[in-house]
Amino acid sequence: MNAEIIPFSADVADRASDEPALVVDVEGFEGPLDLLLTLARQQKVDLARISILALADQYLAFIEAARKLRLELAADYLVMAAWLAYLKSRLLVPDSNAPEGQTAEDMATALAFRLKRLEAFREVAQKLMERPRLGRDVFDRGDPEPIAEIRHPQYTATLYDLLSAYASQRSRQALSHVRFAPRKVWSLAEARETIERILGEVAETEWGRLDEFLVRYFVDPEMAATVTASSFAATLEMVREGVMEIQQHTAFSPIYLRKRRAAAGASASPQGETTQ
Amino acid sequence: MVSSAAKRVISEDGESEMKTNARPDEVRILEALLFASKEPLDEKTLSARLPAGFNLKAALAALQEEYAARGVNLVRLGNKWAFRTASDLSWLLTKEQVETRKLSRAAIETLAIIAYHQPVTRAEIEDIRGVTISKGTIDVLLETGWIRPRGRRKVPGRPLTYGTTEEFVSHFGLEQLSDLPGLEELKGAGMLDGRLPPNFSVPVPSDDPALREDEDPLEPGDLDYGLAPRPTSEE
Amino acid sequence: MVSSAAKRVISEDGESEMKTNARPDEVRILEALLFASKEPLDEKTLSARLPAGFNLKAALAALQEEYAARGVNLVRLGNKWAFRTASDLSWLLTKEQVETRKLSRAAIETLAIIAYHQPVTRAEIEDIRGVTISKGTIDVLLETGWIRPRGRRKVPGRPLTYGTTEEFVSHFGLEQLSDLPGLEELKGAGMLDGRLPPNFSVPVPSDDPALREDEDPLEPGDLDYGLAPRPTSEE
Repeated sequence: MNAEIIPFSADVADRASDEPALVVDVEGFEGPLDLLLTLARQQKVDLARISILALADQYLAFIEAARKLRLELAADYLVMAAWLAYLKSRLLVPDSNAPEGQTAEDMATALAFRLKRLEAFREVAQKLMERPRLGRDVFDRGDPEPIAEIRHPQYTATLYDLLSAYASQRSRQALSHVRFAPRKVWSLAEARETIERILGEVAETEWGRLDEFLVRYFVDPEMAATVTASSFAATLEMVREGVMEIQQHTAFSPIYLRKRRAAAGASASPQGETTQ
Repeated sequence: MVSSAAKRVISEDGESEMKTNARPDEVRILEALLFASKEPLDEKTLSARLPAGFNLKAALAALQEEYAARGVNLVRLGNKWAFRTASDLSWLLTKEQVETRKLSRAAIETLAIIAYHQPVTRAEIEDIRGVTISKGTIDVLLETGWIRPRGRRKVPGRPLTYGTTEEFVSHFGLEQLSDLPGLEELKGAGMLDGRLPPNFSVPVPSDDPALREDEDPLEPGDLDYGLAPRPTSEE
Repeated sequence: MVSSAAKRVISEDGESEMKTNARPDEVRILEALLFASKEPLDEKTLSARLPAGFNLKAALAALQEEYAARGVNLVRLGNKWAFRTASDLSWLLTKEQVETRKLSRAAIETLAIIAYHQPVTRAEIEDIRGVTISKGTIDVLLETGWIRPRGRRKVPGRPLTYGTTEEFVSHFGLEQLSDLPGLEELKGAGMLDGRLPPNFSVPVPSDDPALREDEDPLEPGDLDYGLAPRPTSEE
């Protein structure tokens, strides 16, 4: 809608000359009741004693003026116009034969009440907005001091949690020991480490019997085979490296070993207790 | 009145010491709590930090009186308490003013009708204003935090009822809702009983969250509607 | 100086009234400015916002003295001024909150070993569990209050020995520690595997605080380690 302004001539005669002419911007009204209230104020009388008939006339004249200017009017305004026209006709021509019910006077009183009520709420709305307001007239603490939260952890665990945790880890650990405790294999590395230690214990030139050195490792009969195999393999490796010498006279006869002499090129023959 | 005996002060390391100080420590605590907070505090929150048996109401009254002449006043807002700058000093504090969205005339009127006539339905607001309320008006008011949907009226269609919040009371500096300006005149002129059957007593606005006889509680999901509160049933 | 005329006070109903009070206006103004400011204010800023001729230093001094005995003090922070909670009341600005936490699997397993095998060192726990224990696990258990360092084992490195506390017994609803179920009961409850090796045993737990033969008492300072209990000597 255009911002057209309609001078509202119907009212001009009643107004003091120094007052500005009532300008009616249809868009500025908050509905027909608001428009009626604005018009009513022009009567400059208490709303309780207002002439509803005169008010209806003013309203209808306004609507007529707006129509002439081809202003679009919301349906609300037209409904009110129709209702006021009806009210006006009933006020002017009372129907004495009408059945009991709402009289034209009741209707007029109801309208006056609504206008009065709207005005009353407008007044208190104004008063409310004029109160000293927070952030406009009064202020709260600008720099509030925050409340620090200190968290106290409270741990929870049930006896069941505790017992099942105990039992399950003890079982787990016990069963894993059962599975892995007996070592059934003597590794090459273990064999070599042992032989090196044995060699360190014997005198330089002495030949020694391998099975005698290892006797303490044969206590567990299950270990005999793996100990023999690994230690023999380890000795061969050490001979190849030139760390020691080894001899065996016949198959399955005892194996002798001794440290290799550092400088001497020739190897001495085994000691007397061995048989050539 | 607050006990005037020497007060036990709990010092930072938790030990007690006697302090000779004319000002009772309970009052100092009350002062500190209310001063530190931006939000109004209710009496329950305050009591939690004070010794059992402490006469909180008397202390608040005394503190309020003590601060009445100062630049900062202790004010009661509904059932909460807060320090606020004295309203006559607003001219000094322009820098602190917060930009507030200017409310439309429709929003201001709607707010006033909700405040003075609560609990009130949208249809009742429309009846008073003689015009339908645009969806945006209620949205804007909900956004201010000053109004809230509070229940459903026990009438066909079960429309939402609206009322004001604690923020409303705090923003407009009301000690209680019955301090709304002009309320008495409005009530006396019968402006608040327009729609009610004649045998009903004149209703007084109340933000008491307790539902009235003709209100049902909100249902789950109603508060989601809160921001778009035009239940079709209300039309 | 600000006009000393009687002030216009906007009372609650929005009307004006004359108020006569002995309190100088300067102090009220300063009070309100400092209260409402979002940050501490320096004297230059304060002066700029106050009427010309205002005796700022005098007003600040007066206000500071006036608030000295209160729960809120006017304090100088560098060259700025602000209201702050009195330092002896700073405990008011904390809110203690209990937060429930569940113990981790590792923590509860460690706790169980300590309960049954106490007094026990960290290395011994690791030996029983077959896994190393992180420092945090012992820390958390010390935080629960359910375990305590109780002595030092008489072995090289003199590691701490741990045992359970009375809180442990009461938390788990035991009358005494020896009420913890033994081997047969654990088997009966189906918690222990039936295929355990024959030498498997479950100790009869005891939290007798008396030191064992292989324990030395804690040394001064050991309990300070309590909350960060990995003395390097234990490694």
